[in-house]
Amino acid sequence: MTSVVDFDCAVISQEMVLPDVIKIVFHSPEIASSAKPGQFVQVEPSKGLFPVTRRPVTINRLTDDGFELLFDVVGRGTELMSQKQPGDKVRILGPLGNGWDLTKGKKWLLIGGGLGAAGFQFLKDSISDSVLLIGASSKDRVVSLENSIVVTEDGSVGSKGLVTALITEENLANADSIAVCGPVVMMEAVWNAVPEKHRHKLQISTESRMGCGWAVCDGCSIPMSDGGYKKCCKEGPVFPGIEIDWKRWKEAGL
Amino acid sequence: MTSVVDFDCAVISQEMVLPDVIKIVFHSPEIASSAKPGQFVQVEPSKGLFPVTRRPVTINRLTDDGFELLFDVVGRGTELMSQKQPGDKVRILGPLGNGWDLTKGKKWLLIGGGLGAAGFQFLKDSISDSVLLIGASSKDRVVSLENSIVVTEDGSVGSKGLVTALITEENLANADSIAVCGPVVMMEAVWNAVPEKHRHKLQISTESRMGCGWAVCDGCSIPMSDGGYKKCCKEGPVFPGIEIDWKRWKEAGL
Amino acid sequence: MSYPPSISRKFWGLDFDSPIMLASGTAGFGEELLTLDCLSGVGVVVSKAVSFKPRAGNPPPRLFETPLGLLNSIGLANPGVHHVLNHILPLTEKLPCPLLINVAGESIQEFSDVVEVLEQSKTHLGYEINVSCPNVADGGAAFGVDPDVVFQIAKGVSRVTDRPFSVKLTPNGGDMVMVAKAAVDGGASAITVCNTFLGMFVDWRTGKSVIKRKVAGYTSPALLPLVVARVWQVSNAVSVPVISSGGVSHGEDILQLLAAGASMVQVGTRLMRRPFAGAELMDEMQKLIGE
Amino acid sequence: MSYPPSISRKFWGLDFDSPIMLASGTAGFGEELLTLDCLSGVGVVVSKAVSFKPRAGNPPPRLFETPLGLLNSIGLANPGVHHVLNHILPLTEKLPCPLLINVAGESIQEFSDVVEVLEQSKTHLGYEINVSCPNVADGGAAFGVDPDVVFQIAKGVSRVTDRPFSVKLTPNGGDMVMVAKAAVDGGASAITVCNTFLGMFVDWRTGKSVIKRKVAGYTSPALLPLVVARVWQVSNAVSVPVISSGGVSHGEDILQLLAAGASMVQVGTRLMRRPFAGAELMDEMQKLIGE
Ligand SMILES: Cc1cc2nc3c(=O)[nH]c(=O)nc-3n(C[C@H](O)[C@H](O)[C@H](O)COP(=O)(O)OP(=O)(O)OC[C@H]3O[C@@H](n4cnc5c(N)ncnc54)[C@H](O)[C@@H]3O)c2cc1C
Ligand SMILES: Cc1cc2nc3c(=O)[nH]c(=O)nc-3n(C[C@H](O)[C@H](O)[C@H](O)COP(=O)(O)OP(=O)(O)OC[C@H]3O[C@@H](n4cnc5c(N)ncnc54)[C@H](O)[C@@H]3O)c2cc1C
Ligand SMILES: Cc1cc2nc3c(=O)[nH]c(=O)nc-3n(C[C@H](O)[C@H](O)[C@H](O)COP(=O)(O)O)c2cc1C
Ligand SMILES: Cc1cc2nc3c(=O)[nH]c(=O)nc-3n(C[C@H](O)[C@H](O)[C@H](O)COP(=O)(O)O)c2cc1C
Ligand code: FES
Ligand code: FES
Repeated sequence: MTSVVDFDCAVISQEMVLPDVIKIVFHSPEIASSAKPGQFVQVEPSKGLFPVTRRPVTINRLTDDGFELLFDVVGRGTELMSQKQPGDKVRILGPLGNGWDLTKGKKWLLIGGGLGAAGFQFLKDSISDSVLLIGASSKDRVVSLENSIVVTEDGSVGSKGLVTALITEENLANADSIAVCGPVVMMEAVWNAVPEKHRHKLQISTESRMGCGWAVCDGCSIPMSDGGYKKCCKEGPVFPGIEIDWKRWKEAGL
Repeated sequence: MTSVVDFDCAVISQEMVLPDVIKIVFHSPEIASSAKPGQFVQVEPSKGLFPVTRRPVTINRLTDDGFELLFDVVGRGTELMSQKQPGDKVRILGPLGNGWDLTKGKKWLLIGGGLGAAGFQFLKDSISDSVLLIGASSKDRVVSLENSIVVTEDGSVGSKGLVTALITEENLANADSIAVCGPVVMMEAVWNAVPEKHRHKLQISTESRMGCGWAVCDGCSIPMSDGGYKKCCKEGPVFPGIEIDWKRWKEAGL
Repeated sequence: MSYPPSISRKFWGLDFDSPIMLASGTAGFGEELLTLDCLSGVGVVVSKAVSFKPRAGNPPPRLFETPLGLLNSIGLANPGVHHVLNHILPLTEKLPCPLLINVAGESIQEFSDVVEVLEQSKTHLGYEINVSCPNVADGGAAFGVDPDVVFQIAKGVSRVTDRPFSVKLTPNGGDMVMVAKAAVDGGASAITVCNTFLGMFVDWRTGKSVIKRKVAGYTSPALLPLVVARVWQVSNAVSVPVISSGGVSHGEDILQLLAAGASMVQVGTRLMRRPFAGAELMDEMQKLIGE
Repeated sequence: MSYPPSISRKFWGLDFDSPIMLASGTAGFGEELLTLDCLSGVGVVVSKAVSFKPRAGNPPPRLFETPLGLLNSIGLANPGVHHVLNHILPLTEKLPCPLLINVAGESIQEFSDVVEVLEQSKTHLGYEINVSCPNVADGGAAFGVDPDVVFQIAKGVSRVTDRPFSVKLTPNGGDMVMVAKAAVDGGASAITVCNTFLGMFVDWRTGKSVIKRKVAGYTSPALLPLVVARVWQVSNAVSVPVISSGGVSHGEDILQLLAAGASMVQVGTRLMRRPFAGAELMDEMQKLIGE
């Protein structure tokens, strides 16, 4: 955590890569030099008083002197963020949280749902051996990553179906680690689709409503299978799948 | 009051006529066709939630198809108003209040303090015989009106001094009506400078913090010499000077 | 109750196309709105407060706008009940919607005295008993925090009128749920939740409050969640309808208050800015519900 | 008092360069800020609430941002007093400023039980007794509305510690001035005005509150005038210092609260957005005062 910084980062480029999906590249050598795959930043959507909290976004990829974010415009905060133009300065705190645990073996299976797959580029850049599966509702929700196997619910790109259909005993058995990132329902479907014996390999990138993002408010708790909670912003966002209490997490209705 | 309208009026032109003094011309045949000198409008400074009330501004002058406002940028509301550009639509309610009482004789003495003199153009256009005295701190606060006698405190335009120095028994005696518009302290100085026997001729354009501007909230009360209050927005903004309780009004500290 | 809530309401046995009430003190007696022709979309007008004797009200400034809201210190300015009866109520006969008269008092007795006088008029539907004004020294909110006093006031009013009445509570102390129950026990036909929150603005350069009475009533769109919570608490505790008051600036806010348990929803500060708020808010609601 | 107020303060006999306290529940135990290195400009850190036994806290979502503010329903999540004593307080030894420990309890007795255990630590200056949490079923704000209960809690704490302590009041019912006086009678060395206002957000499409416990604590920059009024009222009524809590988002807000009677000023929600709020707010104040 000692490398966390809070800086006004300049927007280098901004573009709409898919309908209502914005990619912004920021200048920040500080964050670029310390971020690890799976970490996130806290973005201040406006200089005014509202919204009163920041918005958490995963670091999608590093650039030479900064980093890239990719996000869905779903509400007021992301709407304001989507209006940033090159040259604008945006207050960003990061890198925050833990990332993917890279110590759990070298063969990876990556399973992404929709935009959740975007951050896998950063992870792939850090590991040598990976298989990448992407599921999405339609081509409007697929971020293109190298060497990926894509399915869409409407068949508009890749084969038609759900990403769980791509999960086979073979690719589960081949993997030392399985990274999952996507909407909660999709991640739960993956969890259910993975047989008990492989579940210890699952690493889940969780989401929660965040207040601070830097572990002081206790607002971002993810229900754990021991009955307690852990902080998404500090002990997460990546958790071993077996630690998560899926039922209580789903009840949160994020 | 039946001719009051609430419309989105288009900005026709906008310019800074003096330092931090903005002149805006709006399109509004409805207001132009019914406004009388001394009336005001309620301007909505922003389309957002804040500020929560409108800002009252005197109708400075009519144009063929609209009207002109002239205002000081003193706070948040007027700051937002100063940013309007030609073509922008601004929600405006008006015309509001009473105006100068034109039935009180035909010879007028007009005494204006700083920007308060601006609206006298509209009054002068409606009467045939008038003498106009303008006092201001410096030339940065003098609006140029035809046939006016100007004094400034620093002597940067006209002679050096206060407007009260221009008030003579002669011009008081010559006038049937005396219209005063300016900052409260200046109007009080005029009141004090006018001998008792002429005070019944004084018409004072008052100011108050306004809530609604259309007589429903009772927020804009001006203390009256009978101990009660009258509404600046409805029974005013112009009041006979003898009706005003100057002491209590000054205590309001507007 | 079904969701989304219906915009048209049954309230006190009457059918209303609109849940919107114009809040006391922000709509005069409705007569100004009549000339401005902006009562479309309005279900009920609540008059400004009426006391027995005329009240001049507080010294100016009576209003001060803070960065995110409005302080008011009107002080129940009104010409007294007899003037209202003889000179103002006749003007309200032409109102296209029912009128509630907001009643203030400096003593427990004064409330029923005012109502008794007003009973001579036929033009109004009922009353809103204001035991919660934050801007006066006598009575006002001091009554509204005490269940016993509120019970007595409601009881007194019940004795002198058969018209329905709502009791308007204060959020500035006391237990709103207990006070609401006391009002209902005393005969209240509805509870208004609630009057303005106590607020203040001090000039740090001088240490002085901008308002002569120091504290004032504060309204802001940002207070909506406070009102939603209190409406939900009170409407779950009493059998009579709850009228919400506070925080509305958009049609969606009204839908939220209805969903939280309000039967009717008052609009105050927003109306001061937007004389045609009734029609505008109805329009916004219809668009949302029609989605 | 002279105006403008001085930024440096004498509080509880100590000299502070900054009036800023980091509010309970928004700064952890200060140890996160230590690693982030953002305690510059901070006078005092108030820890999150500590109860006797560990508390898991409320089910998520614990936060919901409304258009103009933030609802929180943390529910006093904490690892219990023994864990705090043995594993967290040692980490706070390096804090560059004093620490107050916020204490919660489900019974009158629990407050002094928690304090008694904490007395074994040398690292903290004193306590903030939280009789006002809006987010728990037992104790919490139910205590804070009752002067007798607050007196007993304060009395109990006085018995087990010689350190100074503040009692943090609720704005959601009761008579704050009377409760403050009761706390002082019981031995409180300061009064914190106040905990969060009860708020709620209902999804009108479903009728459901977004928060599982329905009502929650609401914070917003727009609540500043409510806090100013209550600070002014309480500081005029008691002899001990008043610590304000709520509504600060700019240095000017702090100056206003000091001018209204606060001795120290807490910052909560703003800190969550701005980890370096202490230094930023100090900077803003210095610029205004230096004007
Ligand atoms: C660790 C972390 C990493 C994230 N990374 C990304 C990312 O890389 N790209 C991306 O598009 N989004 C990401 N999100 C989600 C993103 O933070 C939310 O979409 C955003 O906060 C919504 O803000 P808003 O003001 O636009 O929406 P709001 O108006 O606040 O809400 C709109 C909708 O978004 C949902 N929502 C609000 N806050 C959150 C939240 N914190 N988490 C999940 N859903 C939320 C609400 O339920 C609501 O339905 C991440 C969230 C977390 C916690
Ligand atoms: C009937 C009427 C007609 C007016 N006509 C004009 C005009 O033609 N030109 C012009 O420049 N100004 C006029 N004013 C004053 C103008 O309304 C205020 O300057 C304006 O409302 C300030 O808004 P703000 O948000 O910029 O300032 P704020 O941030 O609200 O306040 C800044 C300063 O302005 C003062 N102020 C705020 N509101 C008022 C008010 N209603 N009246 C007087 N002072 C106030 C405050 O005391 C404060 O010192 C008129 C006022 C009234 C009541
Ligand atoms: C200028 C003003 C005057 C008010 N006068 C009264 C009054 O006389 N009687 C009363 O019960 N409430 C009065 N109120 C409170 C309003 O009726 C209403 O409860 C409050 O403004 C909250 O609603 P809002 O947020 O929509 O403004 C007044 C409010 C304002 C702003
Ligand atoms: C996320 C969150 C957690 C809080 N937890 C506590 C707590 O444990 N104990 C307490 O006394 N107050 C708690 N509070 C209240 C704050 O200490 C503070 O009084 C309140 O947030 C008002 O200040 P603000 O407007 O600066 O946020 C909490 C507030 C928030 C937002
Ligand atoms: S978001 Fe505040 S603790 Fe995680
Ligand atoms: S401003 Fe509302 S009555 Fe005059």
